[in-house]
Amino acid sequence: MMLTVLAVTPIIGALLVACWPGASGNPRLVKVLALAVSLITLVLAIVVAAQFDAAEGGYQFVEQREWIPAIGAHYALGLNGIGLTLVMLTTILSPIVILAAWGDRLPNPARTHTYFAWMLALEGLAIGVFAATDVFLFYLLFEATLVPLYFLIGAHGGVGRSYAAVKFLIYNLVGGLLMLASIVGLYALTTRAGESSFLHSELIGLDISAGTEKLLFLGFFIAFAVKAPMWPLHTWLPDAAASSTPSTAVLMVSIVDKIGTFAMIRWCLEIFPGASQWASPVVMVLAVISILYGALLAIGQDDIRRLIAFTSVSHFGFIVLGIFAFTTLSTSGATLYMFNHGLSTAVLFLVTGMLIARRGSASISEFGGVQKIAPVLAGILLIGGLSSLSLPGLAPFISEFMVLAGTFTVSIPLAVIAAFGIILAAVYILLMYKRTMTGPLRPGLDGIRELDGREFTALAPAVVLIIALGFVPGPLLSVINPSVEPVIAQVGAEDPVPPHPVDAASEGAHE
Amino acid sequence: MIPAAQLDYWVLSPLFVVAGFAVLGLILEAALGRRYRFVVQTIATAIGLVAALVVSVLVYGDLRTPEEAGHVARGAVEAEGAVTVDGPGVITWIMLLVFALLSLGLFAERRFEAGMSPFTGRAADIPGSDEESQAVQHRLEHTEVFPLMLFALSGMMLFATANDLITMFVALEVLSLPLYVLCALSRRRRLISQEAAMKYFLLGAFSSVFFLYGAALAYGYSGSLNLTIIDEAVSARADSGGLLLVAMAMIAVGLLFKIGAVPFHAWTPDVYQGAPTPVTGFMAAATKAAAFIALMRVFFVAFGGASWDWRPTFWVVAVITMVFGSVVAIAQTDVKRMLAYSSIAHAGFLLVGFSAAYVGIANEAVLTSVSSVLFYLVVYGVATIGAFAVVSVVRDSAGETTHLAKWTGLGQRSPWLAGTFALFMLSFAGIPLTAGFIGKWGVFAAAWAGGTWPLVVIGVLASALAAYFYVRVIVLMFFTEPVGDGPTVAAPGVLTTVVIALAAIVTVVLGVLPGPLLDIVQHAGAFVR
Amino acid sequence: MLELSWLLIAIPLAGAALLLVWGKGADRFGHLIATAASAAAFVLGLIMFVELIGRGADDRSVTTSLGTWFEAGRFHVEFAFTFDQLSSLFVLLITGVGTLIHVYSIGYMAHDARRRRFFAYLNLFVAAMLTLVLAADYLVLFLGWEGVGLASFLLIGFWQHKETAAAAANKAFIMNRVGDLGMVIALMTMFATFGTTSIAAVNGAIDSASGSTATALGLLLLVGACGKSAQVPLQAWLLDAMEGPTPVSALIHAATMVTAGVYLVVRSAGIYDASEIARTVVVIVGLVTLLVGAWIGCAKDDIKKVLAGSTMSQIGYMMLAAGLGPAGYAFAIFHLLTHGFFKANMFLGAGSVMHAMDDDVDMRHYGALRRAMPITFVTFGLGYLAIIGFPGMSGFFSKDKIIEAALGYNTWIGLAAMIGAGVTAFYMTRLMMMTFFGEKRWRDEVHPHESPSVMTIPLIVLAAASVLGGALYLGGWITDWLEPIAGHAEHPHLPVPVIVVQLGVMAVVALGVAAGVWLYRRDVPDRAAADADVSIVTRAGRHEIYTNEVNGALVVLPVRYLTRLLVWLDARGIDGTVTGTADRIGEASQQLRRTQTGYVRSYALGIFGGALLVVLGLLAVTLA
Amino acid sequence: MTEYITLSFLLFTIGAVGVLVRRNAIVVFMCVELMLNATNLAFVSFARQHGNLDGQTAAFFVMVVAAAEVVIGLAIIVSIYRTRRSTSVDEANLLKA
Repeated sequence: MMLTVLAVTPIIGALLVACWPGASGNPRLVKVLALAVSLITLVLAIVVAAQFDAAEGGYQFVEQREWIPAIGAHYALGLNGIGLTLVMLTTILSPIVILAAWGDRLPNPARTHTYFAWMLALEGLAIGVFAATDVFLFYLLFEATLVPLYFLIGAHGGVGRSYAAVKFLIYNLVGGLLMLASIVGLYALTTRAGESSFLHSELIGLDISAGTEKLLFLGFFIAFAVKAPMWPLHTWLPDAAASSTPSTAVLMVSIVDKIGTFAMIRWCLEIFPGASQWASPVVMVLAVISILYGALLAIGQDDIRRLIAFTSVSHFGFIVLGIFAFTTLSTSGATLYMFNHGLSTAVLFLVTGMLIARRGSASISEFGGVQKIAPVLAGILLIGGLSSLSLPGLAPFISEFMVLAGTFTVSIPLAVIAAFGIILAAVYILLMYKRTMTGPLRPGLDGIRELDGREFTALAPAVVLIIALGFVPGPLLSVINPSVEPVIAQVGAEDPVPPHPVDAASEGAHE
Repeated sequence: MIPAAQLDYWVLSPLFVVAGFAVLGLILEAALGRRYRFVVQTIATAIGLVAALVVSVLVYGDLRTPEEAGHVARGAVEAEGAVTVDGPGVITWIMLLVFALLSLGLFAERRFEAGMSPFTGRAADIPGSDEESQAVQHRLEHTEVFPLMLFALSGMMLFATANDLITMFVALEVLSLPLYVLCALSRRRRLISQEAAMKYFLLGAFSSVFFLYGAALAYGYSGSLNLTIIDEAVSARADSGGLLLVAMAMIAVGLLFKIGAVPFHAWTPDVYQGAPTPVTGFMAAATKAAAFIALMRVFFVAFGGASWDWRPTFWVVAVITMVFGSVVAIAQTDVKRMLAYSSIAHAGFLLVGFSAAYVGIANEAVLTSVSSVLFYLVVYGVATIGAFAVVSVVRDSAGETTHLAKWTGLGQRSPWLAGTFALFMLSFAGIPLTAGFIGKWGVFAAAWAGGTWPLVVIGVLASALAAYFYVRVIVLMFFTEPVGDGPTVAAPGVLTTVVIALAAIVTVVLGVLPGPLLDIVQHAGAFVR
Repeated sequence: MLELSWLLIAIPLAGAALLLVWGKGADRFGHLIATAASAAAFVLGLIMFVELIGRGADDRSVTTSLGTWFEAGRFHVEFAFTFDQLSSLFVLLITGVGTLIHVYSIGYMAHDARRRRFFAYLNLFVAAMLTLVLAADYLVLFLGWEGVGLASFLLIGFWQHKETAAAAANKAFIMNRVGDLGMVIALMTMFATFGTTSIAAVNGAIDSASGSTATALGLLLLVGACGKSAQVPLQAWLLDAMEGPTPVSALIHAATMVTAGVYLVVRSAGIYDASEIARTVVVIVGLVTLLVGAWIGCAKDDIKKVLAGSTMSQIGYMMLAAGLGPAGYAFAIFHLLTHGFFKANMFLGAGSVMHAMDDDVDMRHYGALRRAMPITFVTFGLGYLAIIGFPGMSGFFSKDKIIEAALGYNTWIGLAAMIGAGVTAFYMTRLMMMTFFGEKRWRDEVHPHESPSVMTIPLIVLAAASVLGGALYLGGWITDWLEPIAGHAEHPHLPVPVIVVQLGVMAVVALGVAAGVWLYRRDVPDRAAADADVSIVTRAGRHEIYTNEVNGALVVLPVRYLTRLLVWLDARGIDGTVTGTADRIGEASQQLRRTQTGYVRSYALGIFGGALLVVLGLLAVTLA
Repeated sequence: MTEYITLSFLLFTIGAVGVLVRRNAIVVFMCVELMLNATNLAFVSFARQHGNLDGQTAAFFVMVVAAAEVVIGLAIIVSIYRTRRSTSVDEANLLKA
């Protein structure tokens, strides 16, 4: 019941915000209402997290009841550590995003209420996606998330928004529909095997002929690769990011795109272990390409938002690499990476969004020397940037190192090539910072204000989390690890044993 | 000395009720004064439909499972083998009656035309002549539309359950002829209305002859027009049976024409655009349903034994239809035409479910071709009527404004109307949590189970293509600022509002909780032979 | 008490956090807090050091863990610190010199609006540097490693409004990243081979692994070291780094951070002992850098760049020593410490000079400053004597030992190192002559004056240290002290007796000094000769032997063009395919809708043709 | 026997071709009627072949239906003629694309 409540709360909130009498006339009220709802959801999520038994692992808060008996679809929810991590990410980011969105200048201010309503709706659906343990239900919610995001981009975005929105929708729909084909296939399989069912638990046991398994796997994987997004299926992201509001961009990149990588673990690896093994070499190569490609393109961008979008392509490359390396270290790292990347990208998108709003332009070349008049803004941008280039002491470093180190034990060349990403990361972040923040103040920028109280309040929690998790990731990992180990086992991979292991005892001893 | 036919009047009663009320309508037409006709006709028709609906439901309850049937099935061959009253058939009746009731709401809507029906006052007048304007002054109305609708409906119901090719042909004509007339009766844009009627008539007649010739050949091959007997002949055949093949082809042509499959689709856009919008809605939903069930009945019952001969051809037709419909719809600038092409695309998706010819597992209720198609027809029909209802509301001084350019910014002006239309579009596109998704899911599932997964893959890609133009409409309505004064939305009358609301509700409910309906269509079982 | 090593880090870290979070409110006294923090750390370090001396030689290594940093699967990192002979020396150097430089900065940055932030960064640096040297795990070391990198980035670019400063900061960070790549791969290799990255464990178990692993690790770590310590080929950033405020140059780019590479090598003694190849490469790198640095030092007119070149060169010495293995580790550290004293001293002196000269750094505008600013002159002079290795001065012992060891290792390398000493003497003399002797060349509006005592006192202290630093070697104390870590160093057997070597070195140095005095005895023009009419050697020196140009040609440009190419490809190629497909479909749609001619007869034709096709289709299927 | 079938087939084809080539709506419609009669011929001759009456009855049904069709058809064509003063099917193409 807990999870249903958690997922439904924001959706009810969305309806409230949308239909509240006089909402359209009173943006202030809408904003407060939306923030309140998201905070309530956060509290609920914290309650869930508190009750979650990390050590035990497995699925908890399980709910399951018949939904469409005719086709064996269940309304089944449950959280394992991985799911919990992403639910927390969602519920933590939503209030931040909503608070940050208070200042957004919308193309049609009269429809502010729909803007926030869609955000809340998206939050609810995302929670549902992360909690769904029935692939049919998962698919429904997975596709349903497109609708709010589509309206957020298309109706409330900036220049070229309807093009971006349509591109986003069709791109993801094509992927999603291929997945639909695979699900239909699963249905046919389970029906032939007797009782038709979409339950995660049932599907795990399903024995599929290798050929079919590969087909079905591809259907799923392509959908998630579009969502993630992976090279070469990434081109919708920069456009979408560039023509949506910062908050929308965060919801899209930090939360919705995570569904792709999350689902790779939950559905690809666990249901199609054989096919995953079969595909992993190719996938890992693609991931490495994404890492370098995204980084290089980020260097070449002039639009800040496109730049951040491409950095995300690079980071998602790391995540996918970690997932398909099939080691506890790398996969746990990838999961942690999802969380950290969510935070750092949120900071980057939001703070640059505030900067862009001040200047009325997103072009790097239009900025310069801002640091002089808005040091706090610059400082937060720098922290966000440093976390994005995974500086030790900030959260993303740990996850990135885990991914790389885990991959290294499986494939040295890939890990080494991927590691070059850390140099490129420094380049794209620092160049952006230098061009926008340092040097003499560019004419026309004198009007730029320092962050105001609201903006700072919105950003501070994320920044604090990034730093805190850089030193004490323990709590998260203790939740993630127990849930990752079974996945690796299910794939039938096991962590390579170091040739010359050092037993813990001799550690700290001197030669 | 011919013995009198043995008829089980009870199970056939829905047919009689509808036909009877149609005749009654004619009598009323003659008997009543003009002032009362419209109202009385409306009420009479409504009563007739509701009565038929109730009876049908009861009949469905009384259907019993035949002994020998290896598959889930219910019902029996009635009326000396002329009609089969079985699960799918009766469900189709109910479906058609529901569609008719919804359409009736649009037929009887008098709000838009200054208190007059959406049909021309006097069909005989030359468009633009002063007779016509007089007709308007005298507030003339063609109340015959109601009996006509009922006749068409009776034809459809018979069409869906006919178990004998000649009965089927008669039914085909009975459903077509009234529609030809109805198409010509638009109050506005008389010219294109008449043109549509003529095209529909000529092509309809043309194609029905093909059907008939096919029937003749089938008769020539098997010595009977009765589907059951033809089936025996087909199953027992030794030779490749060239005659049989041609017969099947010809019959297929007649039926594919009715469901608007490529390359027999050409009439659809013109007729859909030209016909009065309420008629379009009724046609699009009901004709397709009746024709599709008839198609399946003929090919599953009569030619089931030869299914491996006809399936590949239907695969090709299905693919062409899906792709053609989706692609051409992209370039459309008129809402009604776009919906016409979309209906072509949907015919394609339905054909995917059909051409897999998946009969399910012995004595188990699973999604077979029949049940999935039934479900699809319901959700498609409801959404279609709803969509056309919305079209009939978006008007300016010159009547309905069907040009897409006029729809820009509808979302700002009247969010609720635009919202429901968007909902229908999403349902057509098969976005989850709308009924359309479950519908698509069903036919694809049946197709995969029937072993034609490549069709499924092509199908999903085609629906992505289709999604594009549905989405385009949403973009126009919501994301584009209105050009000039934009569309003026007439405040919809009670009837239309109810219709739209019902359609929307059904679309959402069947999207979230399709369980019950799926259950019903699954237990409707296979055709009885 | 020794378990408190974490506190050493915590104090300055808290200072930094406090200053940054407190904000403007702390502008007035922020610098005092920071200085206090640094000083407190020094005192604590001193106490701990004393306690360490008090202990027996065998238990002078205390590792304390704050708990697990992170773990997954087989991987496990302890957030642990080791306080032992080596790290303790560094702690003292960092906090000691650090504190002095804090004090100095109070005066130097007095008029800078953003002084509070400057001190916050300084504290941050101290904390990070301490983490680096105290870390018990390579990953924690890496944390400090990047931390100092960050601090250096922030401080080089402290005057961000100067394009050059920002650019230099980026250059430093990015070039260091190249080194970090080496580090990261090394870390991964350790994990893959030993399942741990604990320094002690890895160095302990290295012998069990194959020699190639050791070599790989050695070289990878060396890459990291080159980045941090500005060793060839990753040296190019150091001279630009002089854009930072002078105290920064003194603390980070002379005394402490840049020597981290040497620390890393010595700390990884186990690995390097296990790989002859790795050590040899270290020696070569050291030697090359030693000479290149000296070369550059001779050619520059910018006082800070001369010192920077000299720093490179001196670190080259340390690397060289470190590459010699047990024979050299101790001396590397010894020279590192003394260099820390005298180089910091001279940088601060240079800062004091610039202070007097309105931040003019061109030595050609100096001259005859010895009268204008006596204290600076004397302290700087002492530093000068120390670096050229004037007998009795700290530099004399430390450098001499290295040269001896080098000779013991290989005569030619030894000789090269000697020559380096000579060149050092030359360019330092040149610096002295141009700055403090000769006639005044500064413009009349500048009025050189001695710096305030808050700046001169640190100078005096450091000068004293530069003179007395050699005391560390009394009775070979430092070698014995470090033996548990560096291993036992048996005396090098030289081709000639030690005294001869020492005399040789002295002779070379004297030669260098003489040359310097002779060449610059008379007035130098206050404008440098154009590149065209100086020797190729000088020109190369001025252009830092063209390494920037090389990097530009080999790395920067290719990447830039690759990026442009990819951007183009992404738009045209990948996205082009997508949008192209969409356009194709659109066109197809336009084409196909033409089939809807509006003529009934063509529709009928369609039906008729369709019928034929269906017939043929069915026949084909069956009869085929 | 087969001659009749052949004849009906020929008639059917002629009718079809007529529909395709003739412009006048009336004529087009007559061609359809011709096809219907071709079908009747087929029915009747098959009935003869199989020796049962189904085909014959079918023929009667067809005639009735054809008659009804004529009524509707003519009505529509006439109304079009009245508005356009022409029965050419090619002139009615407002609806296209």
